[in-house]
Amino acid sequence: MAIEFNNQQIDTDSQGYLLNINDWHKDLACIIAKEENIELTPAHWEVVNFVRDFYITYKTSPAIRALTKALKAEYGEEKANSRYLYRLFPKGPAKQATKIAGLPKPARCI
Amino acid sequence: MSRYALIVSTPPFDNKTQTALDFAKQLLQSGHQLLGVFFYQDGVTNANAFVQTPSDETNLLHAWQSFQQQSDTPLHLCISAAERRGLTDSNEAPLVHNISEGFTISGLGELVVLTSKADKTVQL
Amino acid sequence: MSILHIVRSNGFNDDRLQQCLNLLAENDKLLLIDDGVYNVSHPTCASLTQAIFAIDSHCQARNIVEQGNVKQINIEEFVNLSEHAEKVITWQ
Amino acid sequence: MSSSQNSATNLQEMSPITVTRYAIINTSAPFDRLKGKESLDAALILASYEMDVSLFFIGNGVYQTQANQQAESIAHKDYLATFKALEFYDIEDIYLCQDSLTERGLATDSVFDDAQYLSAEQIKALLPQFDVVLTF
Repeated sequence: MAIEFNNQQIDTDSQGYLLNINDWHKDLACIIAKEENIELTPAHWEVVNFVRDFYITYKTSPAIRALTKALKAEYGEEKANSRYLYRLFPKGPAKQATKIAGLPKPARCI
Repeated sequence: MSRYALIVSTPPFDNKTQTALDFAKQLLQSGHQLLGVFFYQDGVTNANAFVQTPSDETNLLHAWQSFQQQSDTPLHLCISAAERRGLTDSNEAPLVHNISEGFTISGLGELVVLTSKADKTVQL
Repeated sequence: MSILHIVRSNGFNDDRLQQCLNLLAENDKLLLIDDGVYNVSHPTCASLTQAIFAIDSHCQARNIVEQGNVKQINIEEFVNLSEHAEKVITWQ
Repeated sequence: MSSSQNSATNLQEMSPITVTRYAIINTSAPFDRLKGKESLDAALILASYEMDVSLFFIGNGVYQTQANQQAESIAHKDYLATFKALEFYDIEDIYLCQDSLTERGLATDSVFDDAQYLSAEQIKALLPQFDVVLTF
């Protein structure tokens, strides 16, 4: 599977996650988000960038509880709850935010 | 009577797995409750339907399956550990569903549930 | 209450036995199963004061004969040991 | 059972389960099959379900704790980088066996900022307080 971007074929897995995190680009994120029926607002970007930075630092995508805890330290209480995150990413922040951030598909059992 | 959780981490071609099965059977014979067996690490390969055992050797897959049928004990499989070892519940080419009947596709969350509910957790 | 420690590998092969012995408390029990039954003649086991058990069928399979300080038990007694232990740690 | 109960939101709806105290004992070097990685996966999930998780590194397990390892140079996923994220999972009790470090000629310079260095005797004394002890 692949996404067409800047006249290039960007490889993805069968569910649309990028195979190489270095292929990621902000404009590519918008294309992936569109496929997910998400219009990226600044609130989305906060989470997407955060998840991507988290992965690059810790080599793992944060589970929701770790994500809310880490977000709390950065952005405060009101943005650090799963209700807020699910409003932004209805199919689950772990699934959708990581996909838009160009990260690998999280392990199925997580 | 105690409630047990059993974690199996060894493959079907390791005799240690027979020990785990013997222990599971004895638990029930001794009147204990086995909440479930959780297959993790190399233990997930016990569910591989494509494993072929010579007919004059113990077939642990069949042994687990008949244990499951007779006792109704859930046999949970950590799907993430399973997928990386060639097991799949997908039929999307080139994959072929090869997780045997009798095993339940689960995640590590099930390990949490089993071990926190059990009075005793045994890793074999 | 005590902890039941299970060792299932040969102490001449890896250090699981040693790790277990390092953390074996005075009232704990040691159970040797699978290749762990070879440890009945391991020098570190000879001097232990704790109760040591080995699964009989696992010994028979390997022609391990009865040793002074090791009691051979069957799987049913293994289950009983686990039930009466506060918890079970397997040094896998 | 521990009385510590976190108010953080649950990942998914699940039947109420009591907080159980887990010790996860790592006894294997970092690239020994997937033991270290799959142990860490289990620890993270237990913590995500608000269980009380303590990590121990003894024997060859202490090799996992050493700083400046470069797993990528042997094309191995650098799962050790995830240790730095444990605080976000509320895994705070991390114990390294000083005897094992000394035996292997390793410094007490680990990837953890606030691991506790204990003798085997001290670790032995801690074990009774856990409900479940898993080894990897």
